[in-house]
Amino acid sequence: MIRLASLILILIGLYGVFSTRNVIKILVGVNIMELGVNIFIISIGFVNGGLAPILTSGSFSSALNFVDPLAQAIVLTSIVIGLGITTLGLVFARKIHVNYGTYDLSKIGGGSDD
Amino acid sequence: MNVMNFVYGFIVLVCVFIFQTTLTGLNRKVTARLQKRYGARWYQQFLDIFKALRKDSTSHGWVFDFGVIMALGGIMATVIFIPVAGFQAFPGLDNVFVISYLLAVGMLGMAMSAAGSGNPWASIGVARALTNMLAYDVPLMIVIFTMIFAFDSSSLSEISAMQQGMGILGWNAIRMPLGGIVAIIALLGMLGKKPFDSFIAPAEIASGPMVEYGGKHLGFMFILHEFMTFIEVSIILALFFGGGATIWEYLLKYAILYTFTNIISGVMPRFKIDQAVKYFFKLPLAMAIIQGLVVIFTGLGVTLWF
Amino acid sequence: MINPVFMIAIPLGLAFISLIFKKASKWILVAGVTINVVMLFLLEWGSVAMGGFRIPYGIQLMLSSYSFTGLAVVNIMFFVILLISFDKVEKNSVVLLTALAGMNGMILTMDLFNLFVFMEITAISAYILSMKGKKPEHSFNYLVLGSIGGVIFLLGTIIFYAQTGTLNMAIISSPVQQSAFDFSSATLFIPFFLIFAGMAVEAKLIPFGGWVKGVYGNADRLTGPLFSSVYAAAILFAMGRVFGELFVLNETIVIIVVITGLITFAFGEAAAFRQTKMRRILLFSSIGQSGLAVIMLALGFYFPAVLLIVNNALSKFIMFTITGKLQESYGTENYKELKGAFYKNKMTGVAFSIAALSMAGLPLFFGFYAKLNVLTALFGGGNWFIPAVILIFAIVEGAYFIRLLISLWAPGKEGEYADAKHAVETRKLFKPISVAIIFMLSLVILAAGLFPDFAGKTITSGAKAPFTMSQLKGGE
Amino acid sequence: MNLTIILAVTLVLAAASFFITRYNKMSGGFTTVLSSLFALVALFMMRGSIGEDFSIFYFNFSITTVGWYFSVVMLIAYSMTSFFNPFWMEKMMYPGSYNFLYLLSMAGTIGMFFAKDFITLFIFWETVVWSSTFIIQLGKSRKASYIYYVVSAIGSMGTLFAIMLAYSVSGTFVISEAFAGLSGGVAIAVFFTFILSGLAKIGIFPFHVWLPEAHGSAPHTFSPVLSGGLVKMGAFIAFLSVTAFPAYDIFADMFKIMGKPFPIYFLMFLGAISIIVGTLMAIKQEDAKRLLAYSSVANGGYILIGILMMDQVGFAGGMMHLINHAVASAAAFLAIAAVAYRTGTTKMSEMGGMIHRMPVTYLVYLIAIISMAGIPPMGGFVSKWLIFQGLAKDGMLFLAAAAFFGSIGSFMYVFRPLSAVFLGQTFTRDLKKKEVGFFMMFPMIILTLLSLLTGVFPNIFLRVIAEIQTSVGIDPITLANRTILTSNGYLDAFRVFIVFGFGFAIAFVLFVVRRKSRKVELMDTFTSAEFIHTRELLHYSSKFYAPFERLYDKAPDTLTAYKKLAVKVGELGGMVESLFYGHKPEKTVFWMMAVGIIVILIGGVV
Repeated sequence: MIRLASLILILIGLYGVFSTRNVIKILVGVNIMELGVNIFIISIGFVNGGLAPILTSGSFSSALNFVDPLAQAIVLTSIVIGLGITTLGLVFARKIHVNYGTYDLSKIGGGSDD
Repeated sequence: MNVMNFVYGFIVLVCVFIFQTTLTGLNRKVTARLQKRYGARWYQQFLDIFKALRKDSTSHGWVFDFGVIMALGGIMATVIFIPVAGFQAFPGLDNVFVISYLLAVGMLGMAMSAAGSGNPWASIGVARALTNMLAYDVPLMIVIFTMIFAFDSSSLSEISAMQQGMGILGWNAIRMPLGGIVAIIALLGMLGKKPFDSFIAPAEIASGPMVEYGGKHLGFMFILHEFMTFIEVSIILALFFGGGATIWEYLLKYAILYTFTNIISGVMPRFKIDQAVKYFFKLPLAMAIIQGLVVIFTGLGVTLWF
Repeated sequence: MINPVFMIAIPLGLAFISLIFKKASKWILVAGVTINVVMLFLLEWGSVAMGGFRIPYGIQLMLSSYSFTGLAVVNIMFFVILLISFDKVEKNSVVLLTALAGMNGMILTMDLFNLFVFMEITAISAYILSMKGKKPEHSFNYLVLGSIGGVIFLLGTIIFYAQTGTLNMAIISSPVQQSAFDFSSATLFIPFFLIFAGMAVEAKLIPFGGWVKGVYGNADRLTGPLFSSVYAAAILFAMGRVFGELFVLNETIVIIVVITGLITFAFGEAAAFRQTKMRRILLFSSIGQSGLAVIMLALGFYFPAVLLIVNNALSKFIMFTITGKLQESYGTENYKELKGAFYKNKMTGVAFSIAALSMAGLPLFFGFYAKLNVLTALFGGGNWFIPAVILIFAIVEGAYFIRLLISLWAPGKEGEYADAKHAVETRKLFKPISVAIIFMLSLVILAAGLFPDFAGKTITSGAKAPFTMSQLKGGE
Repeated sequence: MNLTIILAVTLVLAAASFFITRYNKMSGGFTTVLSSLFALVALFMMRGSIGEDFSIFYFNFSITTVGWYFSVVMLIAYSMTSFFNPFWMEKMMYPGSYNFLYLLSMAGTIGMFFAKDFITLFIFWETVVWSSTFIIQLGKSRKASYIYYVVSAIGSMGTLFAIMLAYSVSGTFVISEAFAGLSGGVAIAVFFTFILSGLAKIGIFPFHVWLPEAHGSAPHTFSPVLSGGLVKMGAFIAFLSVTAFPAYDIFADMFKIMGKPFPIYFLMFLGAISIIVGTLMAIKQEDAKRLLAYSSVANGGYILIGILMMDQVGFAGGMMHLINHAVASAAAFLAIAAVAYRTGTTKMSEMGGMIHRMPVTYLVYLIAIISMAGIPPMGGFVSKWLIFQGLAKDGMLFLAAAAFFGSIGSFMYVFRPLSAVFLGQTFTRDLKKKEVGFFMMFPMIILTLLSLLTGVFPNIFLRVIAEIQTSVGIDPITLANRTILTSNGYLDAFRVFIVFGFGFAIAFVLFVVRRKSRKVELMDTFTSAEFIHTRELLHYSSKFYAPFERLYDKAPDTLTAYKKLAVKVGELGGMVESLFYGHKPEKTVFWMMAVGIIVILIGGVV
């Protein structure tokens, strides 16, 4: 269920990039995609009723009860990368606005240099 | 090859000149009669030639002279190769390709000399003559090609010998009737007779290539023309009408064929040069190709009467 | 012997240091790249496990003949580009160091997620460098497409992880794992496709690399060669690894990759054919070349693919550098307005010509050897259709390069002899030392074409497969 | 003399000529003369070492009679033309590179003819292609060089395809073994793609488009090489396609037309078409070099037909025509170059009466065209005669019709430059022009003598050809003393020459004994009583065959088809650009989604 939801989020993000021409909105779309993927990663590692893979005082029945720590590590990295990209994207958006006075991609370019 | 060959060759040249010039003179009479005139005397052609040779002439530079010599030399060499009733001054050199291409030396020389005169009429005449040559030669060569294929020989004397001994049915003109018709039409073109005489066309382009000639140059041109006529008629005679077993048969057939072309030409109007090309590349070319295909694929005409 | 991880760590560390010493950052960059180039020949070969984990659990780096070739191309070309275009570095030395670290990582790593991280590092540096083109909308386009590619790649990686339980590419292809899992199944095909699509964005494959025209088309003397020779080489080497370890397991994905590559090659060459701007010609040619390399990698023909990548790296470096300089001096890159530009810059012109002829695959140059190997491999695989397409578009490729060369060499009115008086005014292009370096590199192309056996041995003695299981075991 | 030494010396001198030219342009040109003459002499002496095999680096060579024959022909063209090089250095934009590439391409041709395996052959072949491309661009047209390259590339890519396809079957590149084991569709594919480069180089329709452009626009000192030499490289490929690729054996069971397997007949038919196209187009050219280029197209057709016949007579004719055309065409181009050296133009309408200024050049041109048109007593006649006899033996009517058309049509076009450039009124501008110097005259005279030699003593050359025929396993042409014997006729060229001389002598004597004629100016002609003072106006040279040209002036141009094809490729590129590239991410995102959906759908099925 949660995986389906995350896939839908990815598709929504993709649709956002596809359908809008506003630079900021496109970035939002990209972010939604990243969010979807992050949720998907978490859902992979998640074990229902599982324990955190750290020293715990509770009952230690099986290693299978652990939540996959790798997925969480991956998500952390992924979030950081996503943050970096969003920041850079916003810088570019700002540059676009400085250069062309608009955030709308359809209003710029289109010349022979396109 | 020894001295006698050259002596024979020289004798052939002299005889051919006398015979053909006489025949031309007679044919001038024939043409005149066709046109309800009396016409000149039979030896008038000789008089014309010798008169021209005696007169003063002008030259337009060395190529003008050189071309004339080259033309006459080439044509005379070709005449020597022509087998007359089985007689050849140089036996074995009567290959049809050699003859038809050696003839071209003479034509090239003539064209060169004419263009060397610097007269535009001459150049136009040469251009027309060469175009005309392309027109008649392709159908004719196809028929000749067919014949070489059929008889497996390209020797004029051998091909004419093969036609002898069966009377008129042995002639290639009868065995390959389409080819025969093409040959007659092409002969008109070769001889520059009407309707294919636009390259001479005296009234149009002031006699074309001949426009600047006078005196001995003109005399040479006359002689050249007699020789050329002999070569062209002889080729057709040898290939399509069986040549001649004896010299008298040969000369008789020759005279008839030549007079026949003259008579046709006497009643014809003149084609423009592009019309001539169009004409030759339609019916005669088609007939030549059909004749060729028939002979190559069915053997009809090669073995039918054997 | 030096641990290959330093190939990544040293530039990355120096990048942080140069953040602190901003004034010296340029020199730190030079130092970093130089160290890397020197280190290249002292590396310890084989597999390296990171952080004390055993191989399947930790990140694994692998230095095989294949990845060594990749490292050599990337680092040496990076060094040469810096030599020629050092004045163009400006404030980007941190970015360049990061990029170098990322690319080295991409080539070395055996871990899918690690590959993703290095790809993103490289990509982010590329986004920033692309801003040197002063066209933010193209950079933005690149950024969006790049991050979507990254997301797709990550998604594929994770699905793959969920299915097989590991991110190490080498482990997957071990016989034990193969018997445990049906790799030809359609379920595995979907993550494979996602991984491929994610990488295809960076590898400029049509239709995934829609950003290329804007970014390459506005690249300057530094970024142009960097993108087209170094970045392209890095991503292709990484792709080769992914293909060789994973995609060989699934026939469907191979077919899809080959079709994409073929379309990329044909379309790229056709698009290059109609260009008049030199950078556009080169960029579409790069696209075509990368399509060709991807075909060869996907079909498992590593040696020809490596030859193609190396040839492309050398030639495109020369051509993009000279084009960038022409653009700087004359303010135009339309070859019709640059008639006879090589008239007084003959050495530069000869280098450009050698590079172009090599790209066109003409004999005596290295490109011919690459083309010959490509064809031998493809025909050896019993395929005649792909070579036919390749050869047909090789005509197109040759045509536009020759047209370009003719225009740059021989000015003149039609109907008159080529004459210098119709040439554009003479302007000095490179400093003598730069000319010498470029010319030397073109001589390398020539020499490698004249003595291909030697060149082939040097490039990859055992590059037929990325590495073998026994190599992996040895590194354990 | 070892081939290694020849190649090494040529390459060293090539490099040397480049540097020498930097200091003294003339000496750079003389270096090419030296080098090509050395190569010619050295190669000529290699006749003794036929049959040797050896390798240089990874190049494998094998000295064969046919390679020897071809390379001697090639080097005749190269070495004779090189005499012109020193005098044209001033006109070249890159004289050093010209000399270097001239010798590089020469080395390429030598290596190519002696190649033992196809990789060696192909490397040398392509080297010649690109080096000559860079030479052609120095001439009058940049476009010509581009067209030359593209057409050549079409050919060489085809050949490369064939070589590799054959390699994948037979596992070897060695020329004599590479095609073993081919059959059926693969054999046909290999055959047709292999011969593509040959067709492209000879200039067979529809690949003839480069000849008029390249021959017509190349530097005047390179056109003779192109037409006399490089075109013959294609004949070598054609030769290989019937010998190394034993087309007659592999296609033996296939459908036959006139006794020839249909793939071969098809190619011969293409040869026939190029004869017709070349002839018709040559007739209407206004530029002497373009005209000669189209004549090369037509003559290439003869060579191809001859070689593909692969029999006793026609094959010998084709091989003989190779040297005849090389010599004649090189001489004709050199004569035109000599005229251009003095007048600065090759346009026929801008010249006239050069015979009075340059009589030797005129004679050279005259003899060259007599040979080219196949008129005795020059070499061209012998080879055309052999081809005709061969065609007649097999009864190949349509090919013969084309051959006759081309042969007679050639009278028309070769006469045009003769008349327009050399005959008629000298233009006022050219009245003070002089004959070229001895150094330029020398190669032209040598070539003229060669033309005569091939025509009068053809058996010298036919003996070599007979050797080639034996080496490829067909009956050698029957030669007896001075006579050439075929099953349907024989030719004694020497006697024909003697009789021609006899006739000429009689005519000459007749002419001399008559009264000397008065010399008049060329303006002093019959002009229907009009006064024409302008020399230029009285010279009839342009649109010479206007009535004939009108018959086919609407015929489509092959080059247009190529241009259209190029436009189509460009349009494909434009489509790619507009479909996939832009500054908005949406385009690519759309394609990603589309491809994703398609792939997942297909992937699910597969």
